[in-house]
Amino acid sequence: MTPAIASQSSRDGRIVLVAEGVDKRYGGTHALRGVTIAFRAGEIHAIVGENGAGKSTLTRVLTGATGVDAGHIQVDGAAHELRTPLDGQRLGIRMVHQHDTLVPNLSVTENVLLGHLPRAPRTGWIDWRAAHGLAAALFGQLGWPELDVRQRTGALSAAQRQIVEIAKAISIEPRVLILDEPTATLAHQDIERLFAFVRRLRDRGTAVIYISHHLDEIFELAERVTVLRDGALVGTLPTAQTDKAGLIRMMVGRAIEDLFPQRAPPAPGHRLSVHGLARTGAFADVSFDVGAGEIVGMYGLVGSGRSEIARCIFGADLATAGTITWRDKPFAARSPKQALGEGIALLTEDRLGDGLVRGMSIRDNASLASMAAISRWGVLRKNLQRGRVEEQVRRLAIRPPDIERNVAALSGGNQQKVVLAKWLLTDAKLLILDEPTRGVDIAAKRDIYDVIGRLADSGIAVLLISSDLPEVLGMSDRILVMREGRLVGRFGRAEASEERLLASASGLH
Amino acid sequence: QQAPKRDATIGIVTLQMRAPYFVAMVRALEAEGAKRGFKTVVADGGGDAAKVSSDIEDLLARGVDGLIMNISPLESLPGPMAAIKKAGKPVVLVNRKLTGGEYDAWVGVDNRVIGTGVGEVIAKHMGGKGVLMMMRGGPEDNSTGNARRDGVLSKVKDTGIQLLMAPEFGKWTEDGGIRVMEDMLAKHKQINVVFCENDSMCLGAQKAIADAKRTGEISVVGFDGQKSAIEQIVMGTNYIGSGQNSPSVIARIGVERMAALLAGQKVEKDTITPVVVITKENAASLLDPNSPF
Amino acid sequence: MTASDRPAETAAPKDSRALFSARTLGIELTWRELIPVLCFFLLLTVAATFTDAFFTERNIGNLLRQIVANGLISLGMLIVILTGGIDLSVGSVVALGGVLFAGVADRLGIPAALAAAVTAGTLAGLINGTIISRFRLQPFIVTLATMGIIRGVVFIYTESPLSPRHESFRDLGAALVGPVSMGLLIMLACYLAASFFLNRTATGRATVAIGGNVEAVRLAGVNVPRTITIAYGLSGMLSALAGAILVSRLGIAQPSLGAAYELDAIAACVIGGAVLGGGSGSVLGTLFGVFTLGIINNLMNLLGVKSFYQELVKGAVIILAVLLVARGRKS
Amino acid sequence: MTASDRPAETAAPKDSRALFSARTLGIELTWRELIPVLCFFLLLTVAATFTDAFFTERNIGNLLRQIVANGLISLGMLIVILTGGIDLSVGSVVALGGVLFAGVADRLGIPAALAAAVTAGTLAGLINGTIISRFRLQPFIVTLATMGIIRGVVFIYTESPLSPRHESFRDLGAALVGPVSMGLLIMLACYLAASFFLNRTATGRATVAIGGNVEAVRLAGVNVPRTITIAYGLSGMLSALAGAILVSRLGIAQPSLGAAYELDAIAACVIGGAVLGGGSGSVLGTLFGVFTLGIINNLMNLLGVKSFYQELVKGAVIILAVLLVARGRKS
Ligand SMILES: Nc1ncnc2c1ncn2[C@@H]1O[C@H](COP(=O)(O)OP(=O)(O)OP(=O)(O)O)[C@@H](O)[C@H]1O
Ligand SMILES: Nc1ncnc2c1ncn2[C@@H]1O[C@H](COP(=O)(O)OP(=O)(O)OP(=O)(O)O)[C@@H](O)[C@H]1O
Ligand SMILES: [Mg+2]
Ligand SMILES: [Mg+2]
Repeated sequence: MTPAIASQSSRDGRIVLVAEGVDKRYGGTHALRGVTIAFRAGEIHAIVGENGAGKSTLTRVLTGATGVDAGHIQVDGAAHELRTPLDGQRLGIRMVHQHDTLVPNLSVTENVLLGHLPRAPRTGWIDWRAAHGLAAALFGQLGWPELDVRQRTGALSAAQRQIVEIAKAISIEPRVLILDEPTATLAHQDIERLFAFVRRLRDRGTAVIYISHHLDEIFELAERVTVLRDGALVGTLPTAQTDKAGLIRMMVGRAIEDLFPQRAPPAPGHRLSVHGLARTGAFADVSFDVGAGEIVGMYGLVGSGRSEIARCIFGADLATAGTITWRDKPFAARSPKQALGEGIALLTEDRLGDGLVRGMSIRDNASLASMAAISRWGVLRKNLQRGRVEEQVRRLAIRPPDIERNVAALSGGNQQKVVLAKWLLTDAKLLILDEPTRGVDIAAKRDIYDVIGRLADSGIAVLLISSDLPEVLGMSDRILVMREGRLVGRFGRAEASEERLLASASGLH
Repeated sequence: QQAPKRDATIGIVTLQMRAPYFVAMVRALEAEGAKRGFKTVVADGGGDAAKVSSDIEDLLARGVDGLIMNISPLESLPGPMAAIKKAGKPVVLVNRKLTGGEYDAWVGVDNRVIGTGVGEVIAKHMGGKGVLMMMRGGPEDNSTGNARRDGVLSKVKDTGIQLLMAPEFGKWTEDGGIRVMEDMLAKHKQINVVFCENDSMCLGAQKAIADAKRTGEISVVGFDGQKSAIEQIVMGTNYIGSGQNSPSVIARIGVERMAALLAGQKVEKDTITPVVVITKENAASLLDPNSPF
Repeated sequence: MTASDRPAETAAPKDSRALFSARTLGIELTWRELIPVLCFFLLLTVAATFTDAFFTERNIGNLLRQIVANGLISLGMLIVILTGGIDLSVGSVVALGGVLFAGVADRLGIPAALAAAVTAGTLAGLINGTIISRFRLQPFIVTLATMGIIRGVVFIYTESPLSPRHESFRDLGAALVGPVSMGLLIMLACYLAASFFLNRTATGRATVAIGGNVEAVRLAGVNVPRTITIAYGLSGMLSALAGAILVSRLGIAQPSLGAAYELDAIAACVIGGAVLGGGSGSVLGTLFGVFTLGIINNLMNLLGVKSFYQELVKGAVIILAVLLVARGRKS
Repeated sequence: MTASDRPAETAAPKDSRALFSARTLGIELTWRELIPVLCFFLLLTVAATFTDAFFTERNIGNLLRQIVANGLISLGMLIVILTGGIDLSVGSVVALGGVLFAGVADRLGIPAALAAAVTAGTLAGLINGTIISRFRLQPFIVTLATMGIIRGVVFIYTESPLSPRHESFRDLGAALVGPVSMGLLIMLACYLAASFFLNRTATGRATVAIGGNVEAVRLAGVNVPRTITIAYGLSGMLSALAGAILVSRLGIAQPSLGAAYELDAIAACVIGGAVLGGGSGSVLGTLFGVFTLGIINNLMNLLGVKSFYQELVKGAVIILAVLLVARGRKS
């Protein structure tokens, strides 16, 4: 219950947590193959690997969320059998999950202190005043003092929810803190704040396990890095002794050059024109064009309103002002169905929330948005469907390549690829991609960039919304920058640079 | 009290409006009431004793001049009856008498006595041998059904007739009757007569027997004198009898009693309608094609 | 039963499991479907051991006729449950279909009567679906309300039982086609059709997907309100059909028919592996749920279990069944 | 109710409004609670306009007595709904409580009878909760099964109605304390206690949280099975208490008492803004849902709405009410 800052232990480098010879199978999938790895107090230890390499599975094993088939976990030199996440927590192993674990109908305070809300000493009743104070202090130490702890968690943005997750994990001083892709939904400045906090935690002696597909972050933050491939440990080494190319070679087994494809110049054709578009409370006065064969990047900090614009064009939400012209005709979609009918597709950013139907197969999920095209008189043509889905599975290297597999059993990155496959199968003429490579590994990213590039070359208009700066810079013909619901910058490919985009997005011209 | 008020309002409380018998009773009471110039308000208890109690309170609050209640198979209702007494309104019970007796008048059949009559018909038909199956309506606390069954039993006990009790309740409906009968037919090779605690179940049982092609060997006997049942008896099918529990007869006397009570007259407390056992001999004369029941 | 047990012999092996299933998963699904089947055979064995009367032609014939109504209602309920909904109004729609079938039969003949019943039931279902999907209200409360409304309408249509004199009135429910009843054949045809609908049509797949993640389905360009409305329409249609068959079998249409039928239908779906709230459930599983419930009732009568112990035993068997299904799912 | 309306700090952010609420929202919650209140006053106004008999002391007294049973059952149902569950066995538990209260009263006196009833009800609820939470079965099917089982037990206890002769047997339901009935006071006390439980105790907060995201609660180290079991235990306790009060009011304990009571209880919760599946619902809202339903019934009797139209009107009013609540929630 004591806030994280309270104790001040030193960085002694002692080994606190060891996974020894850990083996884990899910049915036919060998998710971990005899992995042995040690984590030290006061050290940030990164884990990298391709999608499905077993990173999340390893964290699940370390926290007790899943049992092991072979091998064991040692905490402070003693072997422990972790059966439930609670077992891990009691030993001080806390985790920030890749997905949301918040209770939407409760306040931030309650989510953070869930299970150990402060009670009034005599009565034993919950002391709400103390609780709010405690939570506020926690966010102060985290570096987010502005967050209102009395808000309902369900009303928070994805970024804010991520911060609450972190606050929850550290509400009890952790001995080991595991962060599974914590920056996927965070903006640039927020990442900086998070890093500052993680370093402080490390300095006080916490062992931090950090998982990310952003290799730059690994080199900025971690002292050591472990690479997993196909569930097996490739190696652990100090970050100072390697570089990005070296890590990629370890992860993928080969070098990846030319992450971004060479592109043909855009050809004239249909285009999307947006004029003075607005939606109350989200964005206002937004005007831009996307032409056939063009990739227009849209950059901005989290919450700048990019996703909202995409949803309005797609008819998922309704704009309150402005006009849209599409293929030389005025266009105002009132539903996604209508937009799809006009050849507009939107890949949304929240794959679990509104991307995938968990419980259904890759086949069903991938063809969900194109069922009309593969059915005759309302009856699905199964062979056609299988052929089309299998082609996408190959193209995007979805693993395992079994189209009858339930998407809930896929790793995060592979789930993202299934969502992408769904939209690629719609034969849209305008493809709006909102964070298309979130959680995707570098090799797969390259495949996806390749696909997007070829689509554009074939005359499709692409609006690429991303918080990944290199991605926006590498892929876009033109770049738009959003800040606080306004379009504040337009850059050509030549004039754009990381510094200029960042400055524009954060208002530091 | 004063002279009879011609525009008096009578509250009709019915335990439920789902079963045909109850609907017929309410309609008969309304018709009899209208004949005498009474206004009537109906409250439907939905089969729930507590709702009946609320209905009574509501009708009293509404200011009705008297209550006629058909709340069979409830056995007693001390709370609400006390409330009626406290409000000083006359209450006439039809069909079901309540134990405890704070009512002003009751009109109904004696289920046990009629059951005895029905039992005689059955005993005569069977000639002291064979298997008599009995189907109950349920639930266990339904004393109307129990009285009917006891009446029948009193005449077949100590004879050579074997008794066969259906384990499941027929729930007083045709579909319940057909289901229970089907299972009984599958299990039991010999059944000669089936007695059901009401005609609805019996009509269902008759269908099941016909489907099993055992109409020739099994006769059925019901209770209530439902129109469809009397028709069967008239036609001379294997439906050989029923006990009369006529809503129209009961309603006529019931409203008569209420009118007298409103006029301040003393009335007979308990009125048992004549015992009528319906068989082929008298069925034609008892058939009223316009009856809703 | 036998014919429809192995319908997909021609299709690829992976598909044959899924023809009757509402999900196209792998192992997990097979387990879910297998366990109810096992329960079912367990029950059969118990039946055969304890009473000779069970495996007689007559009794099996009864059983196959008794399950038809619940079979049809449960099928409609399953479709609704797959969307994440529930339909409490089925019992009232059974009565609606029943009284219309009986009411129209004498005047316009059996086909017209059946058409009237099914049309009215479908309409009632479509109204349910429209209210639920357009106003985004909770299915439980909406269908609870329409349960009362439809029942009121039925009683306003007729407050006393109808018994038509049309000579072939009882054919639909009672006539035999070869060894089985017409009603059973209709029911099995509906199961085949529903399984085809859920697995092979675009609307059917959308129905299943909605229960998993409605927002994803909406964003995929599916007309969600329309899909949900169709699901409730089908439920209404099947319930009214059940009502017509039931009334035909009884030869009389009581306006009070069908009370509490929704509970048995939901129980059949859940015993068959369906999850209330959507995202899981299969046609084949539901069929076995229906058989399981039918056999429990039949068996208790054959064994002569006393009436109030019947409720007790039935409750215990239901818990046991879902426990087995749940265990099966985990493994 | 007044003193506790404004505690210094509650679960809900910056507001004293939320004492009766099970959620810790801001504005949204207030709306949800306000709309039922508005519906309620609308109904009252209609009542007052159309009939003089409504606003009489006698009628208000009746109404306040009539709502007690559904009020208590709905409160228990709300707690269960908040966990994402449902309790269909309440009607049978009402009967259980009722027959035990009547059965024990003559032999051991009223306090012992009440204790027996409440203990048995609590036990029944705890068994429900244990089965549901330990085996992770769906609440709908488990409580559907125990509904039958408990009803069976009630009939085994007594096949025929019990009417005790104890002189103060009718006090619990009928005696007046000042202007209001004892039963109403008990009910209001339970509402206060429940609201306190849900907002100020760790178990209560866990109850609310489980309906929002059970996995998160589990990860937070809360004993989820225990919390769920307690919720069902409370539901059983309150239902048995309702049964005792009801039986005391009627003066007789029928073993068939309480059939279909679960539907009215669920309807009251939903009208009051609760969402089946958990995550939303409030004590104050439920209270108003209970009043709304009570007034609908009372009013239809006062207005003399014809019986079959009553079901129709009640259904329509329920849809209207949830529509209003849903509109309110959106704005
Ligand atoms: N519940 C499950 N059932 C079956 N297979 C699973 C399950 N969870 C994970 N897997 C499989 O285990 C393997 C490892 O998955 P894991 O989630 O650990 O990958 P990851 O390294 O975290 O990938 P990503 O970067 O995409 O998040 C994958 O092949 C995945 O499909
Ligand atoms: N779930 C939510 N509930 C309430 N407000 C939200 C939610 N998500 C975003 N917002 C708010 O809506 C506005 C626009 O957010 P939007 O998601 O469009 O931004 P974005 O630039 O796409 O950022 P992100 O990377 O978070 O998607 C912001 O003010 C944000 O705070
Ligand atoms: Mg992962
Ligand atoms: Mg976004």
